[in-house]
Amino acid sequence: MNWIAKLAAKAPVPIFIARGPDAPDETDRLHLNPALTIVDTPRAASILLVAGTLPHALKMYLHRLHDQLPHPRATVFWHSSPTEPFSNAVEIAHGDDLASVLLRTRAALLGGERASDADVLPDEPANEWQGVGPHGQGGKGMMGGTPYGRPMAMTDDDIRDGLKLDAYTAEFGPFLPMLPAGMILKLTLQGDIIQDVAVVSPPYEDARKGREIRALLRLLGLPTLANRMLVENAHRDAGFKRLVTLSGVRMAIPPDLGRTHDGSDVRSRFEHLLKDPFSPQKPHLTGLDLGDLLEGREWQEAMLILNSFDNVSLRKICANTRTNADEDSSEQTSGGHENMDHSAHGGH
Amino acid sequence: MMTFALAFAILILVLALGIWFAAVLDGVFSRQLSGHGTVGLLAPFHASAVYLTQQRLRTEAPDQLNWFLSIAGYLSVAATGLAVVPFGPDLAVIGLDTSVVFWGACESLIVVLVFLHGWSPNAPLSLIGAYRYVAIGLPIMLPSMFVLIAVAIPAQSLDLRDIVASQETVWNVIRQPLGLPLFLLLGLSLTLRGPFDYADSDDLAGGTSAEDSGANRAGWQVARLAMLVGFSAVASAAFLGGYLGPVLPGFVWVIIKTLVVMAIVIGLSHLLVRLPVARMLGLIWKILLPISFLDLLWAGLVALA
Amino acid sequence: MTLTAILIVAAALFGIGLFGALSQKSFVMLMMGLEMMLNGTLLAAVGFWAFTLEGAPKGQLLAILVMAVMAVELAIGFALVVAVYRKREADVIEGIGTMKQ
Amino acid sequence: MTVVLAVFLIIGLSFLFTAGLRAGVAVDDKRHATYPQQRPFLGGSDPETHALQRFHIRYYTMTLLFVAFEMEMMFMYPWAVVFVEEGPKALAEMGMFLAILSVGILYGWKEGIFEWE
Amino acid sequence: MGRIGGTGMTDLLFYALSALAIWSGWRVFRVDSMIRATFALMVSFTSVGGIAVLMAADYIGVATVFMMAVEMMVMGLFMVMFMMNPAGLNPMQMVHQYKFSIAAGVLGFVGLATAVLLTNFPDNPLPENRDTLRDLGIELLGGSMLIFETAGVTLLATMVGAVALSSRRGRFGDSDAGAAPPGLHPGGEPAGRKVEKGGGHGGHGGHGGHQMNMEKTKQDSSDDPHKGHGNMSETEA
Repeated sequence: MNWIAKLAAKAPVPIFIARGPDAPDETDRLHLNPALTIVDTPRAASILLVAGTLPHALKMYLHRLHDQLPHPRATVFWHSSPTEPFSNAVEIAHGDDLASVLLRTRAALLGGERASDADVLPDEPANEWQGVGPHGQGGKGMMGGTPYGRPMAMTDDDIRDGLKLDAYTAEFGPFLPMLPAGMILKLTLQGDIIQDVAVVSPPYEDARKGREIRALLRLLGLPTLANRMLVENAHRDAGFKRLVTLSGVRMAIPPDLGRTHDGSDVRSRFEHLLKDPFSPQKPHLTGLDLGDLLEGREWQEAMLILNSFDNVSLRKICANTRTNADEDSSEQTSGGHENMDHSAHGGH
Repeated sequence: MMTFALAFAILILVLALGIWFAAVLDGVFSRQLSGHGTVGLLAPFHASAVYLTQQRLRTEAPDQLNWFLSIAGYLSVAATGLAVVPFGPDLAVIGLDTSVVFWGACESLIVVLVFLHGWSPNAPLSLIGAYRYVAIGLPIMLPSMFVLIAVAIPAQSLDLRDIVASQETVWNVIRQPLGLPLFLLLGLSLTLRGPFDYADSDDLAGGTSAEDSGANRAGWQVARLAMLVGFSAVASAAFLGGYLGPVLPGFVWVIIKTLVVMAIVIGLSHLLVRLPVARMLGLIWKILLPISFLDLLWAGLVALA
Repeated sequence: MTLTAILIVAAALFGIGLFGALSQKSFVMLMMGLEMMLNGTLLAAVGFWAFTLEGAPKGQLLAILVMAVMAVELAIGFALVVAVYRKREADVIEGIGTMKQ
Repeated sequence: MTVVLAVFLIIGLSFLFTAGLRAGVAVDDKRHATYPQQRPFLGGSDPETHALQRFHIRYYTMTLLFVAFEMEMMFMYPWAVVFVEEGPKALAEMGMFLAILSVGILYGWKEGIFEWE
Repeated sequence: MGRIGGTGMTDLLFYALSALAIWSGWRVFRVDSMIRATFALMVSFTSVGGIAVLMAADYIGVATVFMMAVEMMVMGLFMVMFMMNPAGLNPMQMVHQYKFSIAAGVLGFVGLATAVLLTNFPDNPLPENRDTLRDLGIELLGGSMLIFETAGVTLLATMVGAVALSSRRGRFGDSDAGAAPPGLHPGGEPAGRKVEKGGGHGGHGGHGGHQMNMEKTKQDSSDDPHKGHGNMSETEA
């Protein structure tokens, strides 16, 4: 072990958590553990912590996530058993202290006693492309083909100002830190405005206490105060509440954001949560779908709206929303994509 | 030549000390406010060592050149900004009679570099962070320029050395009370912190740095802290009388005042809420800009009185 | 560093700008050519100011005005691009050319 | 000259530092990122297209206003230097200048350009 | 020699900065990525700013960097917004009249350079102790007051014009209302676009100075979002 590795071994372990529906309650409280740093992106993590058992449908997502960690890396399964292809993963045995296992694993990684996890997925580009087309980009034309293994985004309508620029469509989730765990949304973005929403998978049904208020505080740029909520009885602490109020939270949430039919909006839901973080308001949800709530919204506002609902309400809203399967069929008819298949010629 | 070498040595000292101290201070604030966390004098070294043991990943079809340039450039601009600060009468690495404008150039280059940092990885969350940052990073420069022009008025010079000298009797923070608060907001924006952290925010899983790993991440975090040092030193020179102070040598005063400004900026970053970006844009143009006009008017009237 | 050397550099920048402005199809790239030409002009203006005008303030003012011209050109140019794009969804010069009709 | 030299020196050192980090004092593992590692982070999902695209910025009108407004700085810096010397005349002239430009901002405000278009 | 020292170091820095300015200026039109092009132009401006500082034009030099960084940032935003394939993921050449342009550029340079070499410029260098910034301030508030205020009005006009042109919301409703003609059948492609293209083509044929038009229309089709039409104009040409 060289001297940098020795220094690194003294730092908290950066972990990225992939949360399953039955993740233990202590998962949130890991934020308070001085031996760990919970990071927002796998790029910064040394260890992927799988907390709880993941539904089968999310396996593929976990594999992709796993491969995004930089070497040296390891996977640790907590309250679940390693599944194929994670044969080399560490499992926390019953009664073992999570933090000490993580520290031990990281030390072994740094010292070279433990080999870094190999990729789960095959080492090949998303699409075949090399060497085809006038520039070797895998297809015809300046915008055509799949340069570097992916096609380019295509022009699409915009619902805010009508400038037709390139729309970005992708599934977001299920392990994005700003989305409720387990939720996968297929979003079409023009810039940072959401143009179209389809639900691939609703969030888990879990009733983690106080998830909403912590998520909102984080989204509003107050992660330290969000962590404070994890401390026992913090929400009854008048000084803490004063800090939250003084930060200007009420002013920050735009009025009428995410209004439901019964008149509650993100601001009122937030205030309710601040009073009583463990029993979120149950707004009246009939006829409400994610499209109404999110389309035309800027990213941060959309995330605020999403996280102002508890998981049970969100699942109801998702049930009202178009699913990914619906969208695929509607795409067939509108033909938005083949329109854009530029046969044009980049080089002359 | 000797003065230059001395000034340069102090520059490196302030930068190294400042980066380390800023990292420690951030930990202290986190712990005080959230009631947990570790504070150690060596913690920043341990944390950065972790990055240096990790692989540096690239993404699909990234702009590798700009990725490097944005990180190295951010650090360079931070250090260059710090270099205009006088550590004593006529003891600045860059002794320029238009150093206020020079600092302005640094500010605008930062916007470019942060944008490039988000552009390079070819990833959606970074890209959103980059564009959002430009929306705020550009207009927030206006109030900061106005307050710097306001401090130049009594000094009758755009040279930070003269501006410090003009505060012999009374510091600008008292003479022009609106100046420092407005300038601090710029600091939050330049260092991608707290309420102005539109580039690297939590709602984008790290935004422009979401795809940084290994050495890239280490370099970017160091550069952010270096920027905090550079900004704080400029603020202390423009508003807190820079090297002026009894007994101790000038550069020690610079360090002390820089640390004070740094503590305020870090504190604010933990305690102020981040507005959705369109709201912040309106706030800057409709409220902060008129306030900075007021500051300028105030400075003008005081100078004439 | 003499005035001649500076003016030759300025001429080179101007030449590159001219090439860019004439050869680029896209309106936005054409504007970059114009900016490049103004870049050369700016350098020449500062050169004249420093070497032949004894530092008369009018020379500096000229340089500032060159910059103001750039800002105006940029703002109006891009506003036009946006307006044209709204109508035609095109960003090339020809898109503007057809507007004359 | 010393200014330019100092700037070059600082830039050079900063670049060296950043490159030094990359050279990797500690990383014995300098393998290239594999294709699965290169995929952009979307929480485990796979995007359909490249992210670099014609990105729709929502504040484009504001930037144009900003560029025009910012030109005023060029006039304000020299003004600040001679302000005390010139006295009320300077205040009046710059007041007029800023008042003229503020009309532009008010117009933009009225047109709603500080919103997200 | 005044303040502009003739020392070897100054010369060295001047050559370095000039080389950087010209090289990055050339790269602007040679790179595929729009962002690289924009910021190459910024580097060129920055180098010119550096040369100005070498010439003791501290204010103009530094302010050039300041202003140009901002302007290039804005330019970059618009480049990415409106140029196809802004990152240059597919290499491309968006140029026309290439040889003519090169000739014009070279001719421009040679002509100007010859003129420079053949002219005898007066030698009145910047005096040693001149406070150039103060001079400028006095000039602005005194002799050139009118220029200064006119600049203010011009900038105001620019602001108003830019906002009016680019903002969607306007006094007369959304500015793109009616931009696309109605479809021939509900939800179909807008009618008349084909005609418009063809019309533009034919209409220009008779004008002088439009010899390149044929070739341009052909290349232009790469920007036409409608596949069929692109092909059509190509076959026409």
